[in-house]
Amino acid sequence: MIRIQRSPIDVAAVIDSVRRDEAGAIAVFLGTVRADPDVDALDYEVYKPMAIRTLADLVDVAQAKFGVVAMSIVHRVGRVPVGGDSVAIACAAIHRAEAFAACAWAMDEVKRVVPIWKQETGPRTPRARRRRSGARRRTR
Amino acid sequence: MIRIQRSPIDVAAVIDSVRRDEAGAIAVFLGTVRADPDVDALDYEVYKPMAIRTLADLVDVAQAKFGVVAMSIVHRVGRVPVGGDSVAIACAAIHRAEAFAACAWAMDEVKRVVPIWKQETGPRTPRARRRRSGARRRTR
Amino acid sequence: MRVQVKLFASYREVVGVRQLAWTLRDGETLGALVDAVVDAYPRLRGHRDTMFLAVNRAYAQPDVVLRDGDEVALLPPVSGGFE
Amino acid sequence: MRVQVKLFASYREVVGVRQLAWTLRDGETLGALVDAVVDAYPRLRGHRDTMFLAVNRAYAQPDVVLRDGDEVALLPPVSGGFE
Repeated sequence: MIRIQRSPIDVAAVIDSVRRDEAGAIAVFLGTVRADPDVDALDYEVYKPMAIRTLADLVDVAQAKFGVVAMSIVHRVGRVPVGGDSVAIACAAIHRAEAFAACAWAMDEVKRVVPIWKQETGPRTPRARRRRSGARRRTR
Repeated sequence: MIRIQRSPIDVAAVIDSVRRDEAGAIAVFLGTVRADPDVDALDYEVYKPMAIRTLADLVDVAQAKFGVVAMSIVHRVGRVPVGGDSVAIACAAIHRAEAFAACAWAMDEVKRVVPIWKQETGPRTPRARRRRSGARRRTR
Repeated sequence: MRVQVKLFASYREVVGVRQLAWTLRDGETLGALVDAVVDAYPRLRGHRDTMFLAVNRAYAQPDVVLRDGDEVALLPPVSGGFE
Repeated sequence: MRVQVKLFASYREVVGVRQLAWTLRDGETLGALVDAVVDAYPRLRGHRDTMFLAVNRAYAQPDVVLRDGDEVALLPPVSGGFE
């Protein structure tokens, strides 16, 4: 499962999507928006067709490099509030070492190559950008 | 959340139990019973009061050693069928490196110190043990 | 020939639009296109060294020769994830 | 004094019961108790070197002095998890 979506991530569905009878180990990573006095939410912008493509390539490389059995990556975009999951990666492998290694590697790669950008939104954010982000959210 | 239970593990509940506003990263590990021609299920036996105690100690050490914000461990015991989750570990930290390191370390420790033993059950298992395990399950 | 130039995040804010239609000579490279866009929008100049480039949704190097209808993207350093 | 001796997994199968009540002299150590149990159930002897010991639900070394009412456990190497 590779998905870029504005709606909240269904973590159980992401995990279930990598379950395979031959896999004994599933490693999962969730990135969540941390509380900060200056941050109410993060606004994620994406170049979606390229992001989907780089995520698919990344899963292919993980399978070749770590021998993982299945990998799913879901990235949320738009406005994600504090406490919300912005990214979920699930990785199934025969043994746990590969599952952990592939999951950590995939998260590094997501931050390195997937065309997604974030901006903080909070009480000190210029009003113009808050208004624009709000409008984007309302029309979603 | 530290739990030893016979019922299936609610993975989403385990994850939700470690969510904290200050944590930006949650690493999760699931150990599942792998398919094998000789294995229908694994039977887990536990020394429960000591297992609970060693798991609690392990969480304390993880907090001191890796600075994790919260950690939950749930181990299923009794008969776990192929595809079932036998163990779930969730670990929240401020940054992802600590979350992954603590989660992998905790799984190693579970296998090293928590008094839980498993036995395979399958078509070639001696009938006496199959009957006993079945009876145990029915009376749960 | 004509290509579309997509702009994201800070580049979009600097230029003020999400997309530019750009006309260039046959055989021109991606690098030459970027130079022309930066000349037209000098506020992009400070970003030139950290800019990633893509053609048709894949990362590309400046020496790639463009073709009519290509979708070019100017990408600020990515910052997906959460921290 | 009396202690309870709990047996798990393969040890329980070898001995045939989950728990033994054992009487021993005051001041006796965990190691002496284990020697006595292994003498009484010789099929445990082959497991002596890989046996883990616990007193009152915590791992313990053989030189620990037991007290009346202690809960002793003889633990095969653990194999929790999944693989």
